[in-house]
Amino acid sequence: MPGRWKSGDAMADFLLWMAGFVVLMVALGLVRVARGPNRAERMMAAQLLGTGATGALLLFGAATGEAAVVDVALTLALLSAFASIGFVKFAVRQDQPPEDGEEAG
Amino acid sequence: MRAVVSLVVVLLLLWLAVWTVVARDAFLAVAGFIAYGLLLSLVWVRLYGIDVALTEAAIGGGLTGALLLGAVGRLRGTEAAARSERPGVGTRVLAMALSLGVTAALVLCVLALPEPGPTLAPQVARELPATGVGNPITGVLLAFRALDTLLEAIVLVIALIGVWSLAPDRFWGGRPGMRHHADPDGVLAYFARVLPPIGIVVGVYLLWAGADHPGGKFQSATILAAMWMLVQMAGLADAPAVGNRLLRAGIVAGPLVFVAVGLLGLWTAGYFLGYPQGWAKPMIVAIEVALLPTLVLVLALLMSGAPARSAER
Amino acid sequence: MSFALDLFSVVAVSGGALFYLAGTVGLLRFPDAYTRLHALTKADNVGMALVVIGLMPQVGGVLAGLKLVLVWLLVVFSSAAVSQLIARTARRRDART
Amino acid sequence: MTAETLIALVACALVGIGLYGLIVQPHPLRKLVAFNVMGSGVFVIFGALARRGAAAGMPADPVPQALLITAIVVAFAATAMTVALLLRLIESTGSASLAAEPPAADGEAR
Repeated sequence: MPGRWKSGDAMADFLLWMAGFVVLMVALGLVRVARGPNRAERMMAAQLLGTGATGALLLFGAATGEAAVVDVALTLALLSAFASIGFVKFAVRQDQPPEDGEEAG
Repeated sequence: MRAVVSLVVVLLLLWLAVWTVVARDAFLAVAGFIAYGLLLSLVWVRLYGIDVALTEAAIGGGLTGALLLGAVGRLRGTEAAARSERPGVGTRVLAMALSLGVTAALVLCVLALPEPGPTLAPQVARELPATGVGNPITGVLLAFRALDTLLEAIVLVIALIGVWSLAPDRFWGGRPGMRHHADPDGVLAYFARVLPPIGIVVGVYLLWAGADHPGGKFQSATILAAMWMLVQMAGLADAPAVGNRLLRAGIVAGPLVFVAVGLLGLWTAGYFLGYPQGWAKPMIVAIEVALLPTLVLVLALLMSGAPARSAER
Repeated sequence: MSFALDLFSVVAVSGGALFYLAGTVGLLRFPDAYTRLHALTKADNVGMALVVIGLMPQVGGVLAGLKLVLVWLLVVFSSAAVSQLIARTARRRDART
Repeated sequence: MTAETLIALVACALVGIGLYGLIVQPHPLRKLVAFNVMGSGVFVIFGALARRGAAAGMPADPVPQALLITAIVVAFAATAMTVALLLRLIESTGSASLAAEPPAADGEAR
C-alpha cells in the first residue's frame, strides 16, 4: 500500500544485515542440495529457497523502505509454492518408468 | 556497512551463476537457476525496480523454473550421451578467453558511462498526470511506449503459434503435454484446491494495484497462469485442446482490443494509440483488463508445450 | 513507545534469523531425510513467523500488517503440503530398499 | 563505488559466465539455462543504468524498467519455445545431440 515504512536508519541497517544473513543461510542450505544424496534432499531445495527468499525479501523491503516489497514477497511465496510442486512432480516422475504416466500424493 | 550486504548478495549471485553453468547434471543446473532467479529479485529491489522484482519473482523463479524442471524430467537418458560430446581443452580455453573478453569490454563500457546518467524520468514525471495513472511504469508501458507493449502481446501470441506448430500432424488441435494424475484425496490435490483461490485474489489485486503502485497485467497474469498450471499438475483439470475455438478467441482478444483502442486513437486523437483528452485512464484500464486473459492463456499454454495427444480423453 | 517497539522488532527478527540458522545447520548435519525435513520446516514456520511478527511494528498500517500475515500463512501452508510430499517420496524410496 | 556500479560490474561477469556455459555445455538444455543466465546479466546491466537515471523524485528511470518487464516476459516466451523445439528434436531423433553427425552409439536415430 502507499507510503513508506517508518523505521529509522539504525533499524534499517539492522534489518539489512538480517536479510543478508538469511540469504547466506539459504546459500549454505544449497550445499545440501548439491550433496544430495537423494531426491528428497533435492526437493527440500525448493522449500528452503522459497521461505528463505521470501523472508529475506520482507527484511530487505523493510530496510529499503519500499512498502510494495510486501507484494513481491507475496508473489514469491505463491510462485515458489508452485515451483515446489514442480520439484515434487519431477521427483515422482523420476521414481517411475516413463510409460507409467504420473502418480503423486 | 550497507555495501557489505550488497556485496554478499551479488557474490552469491555470481556463485549461483557459476553453479548453473558447471553443475554436474541438468537438474542441479535448473535448481541453481531457480535459486538464481529468486536472488535476482532481491537485486531488483536493491535497484529500486519493484515492478521488475515482481516480474522476476513470478517468471524467473516460478514459471521458467517449473518449465525447465519439466523439461529435465523428460530429457533423462539424453544427458549421458551429451556428456561424451564435451568439447576439448582447446575449445574450453578459447570459450573462456572469449567470455573474459566480452566481460572486460562490458566492464569498460560500464566504467565509461557518463555522469550523471542520462534519464527520461523528468519527462515521465511531467507527462504522467495526463495519463491519470500513478505508477510511472504502467504509464510507460501503456501510454508513452504503448506500441512496444502491443508488439510484445503479438510476439507472445506468435511464440505460442510457434510452439503449437511443433505438434506432430496427428495431434494437431489436441491437448498439450501429458495428462497428470494424482490421488484426488491426496495432499497434492488438496493443495491445488486451496492455493488457487488465494492466488486469484492476489493476482487480481496486483492488476488493480498496477495503476498506482507496483504491479500490473504481466505479474498478475503470471500468477493466474501458475495457479491454472497447478490445478492441471494436480490432475484436477486437463489441459485444454488447442483446437478449441473459445480458447483461440480468448488468445487473440487482448491484442485485438489493443489494436481497436489504437485505431480509435487514430480517429479521436489523430494518431495510432493516441488517447483523447481525459480518456487516457479508462482506456489504459480497458487494455489492461482485456490483455489479462490473453496473457494468462498464452503463458500457461507456452508452459504446457506442443499438443502431444488427441483432443479426446 | 517507539523504542520499545524497535527493541521488540530487533529481538523477534534476531530470533527468526536464529531459526533460519538452526534450519540450515540441521539440513547440513542431520543424518537422514526425515530429520532434515524436520529442521527445514522449523525455519519455515517459526523462523518466518518471528520475522513477520518482528516486522509488524515497522510497517505503516494495519493493511500492510495483514499482508505480512498472509505471506506467512502462504509459506506455512505450502511448507506443510510440500513436506508431506517430500516425506512420502523418501518413504517410498526407503520401502523399496 | 556505488551499489549500482557494483551490481553492473557483477552483471558483466554474469554475461561472461553465461556465454561460457552456452559454448562449453554440450546438452541443449544446459545451453538454454546458460543463455538465460547471460540474458539476465544483460537485464541487470540495463537495470543498473535505470537506477543511475534516478531523477525528478523517482528512484530510477521508469522507461528502461518498463522495457525490462517486457524483456523478461519475452525471454520466458523464447525459453518456452526453445524447450518445445528441444522436446520435438528428441522425439524425432531420439537424441538431444546438436552435432551435425549424431554419435554412432545412438543407433535408434530415425
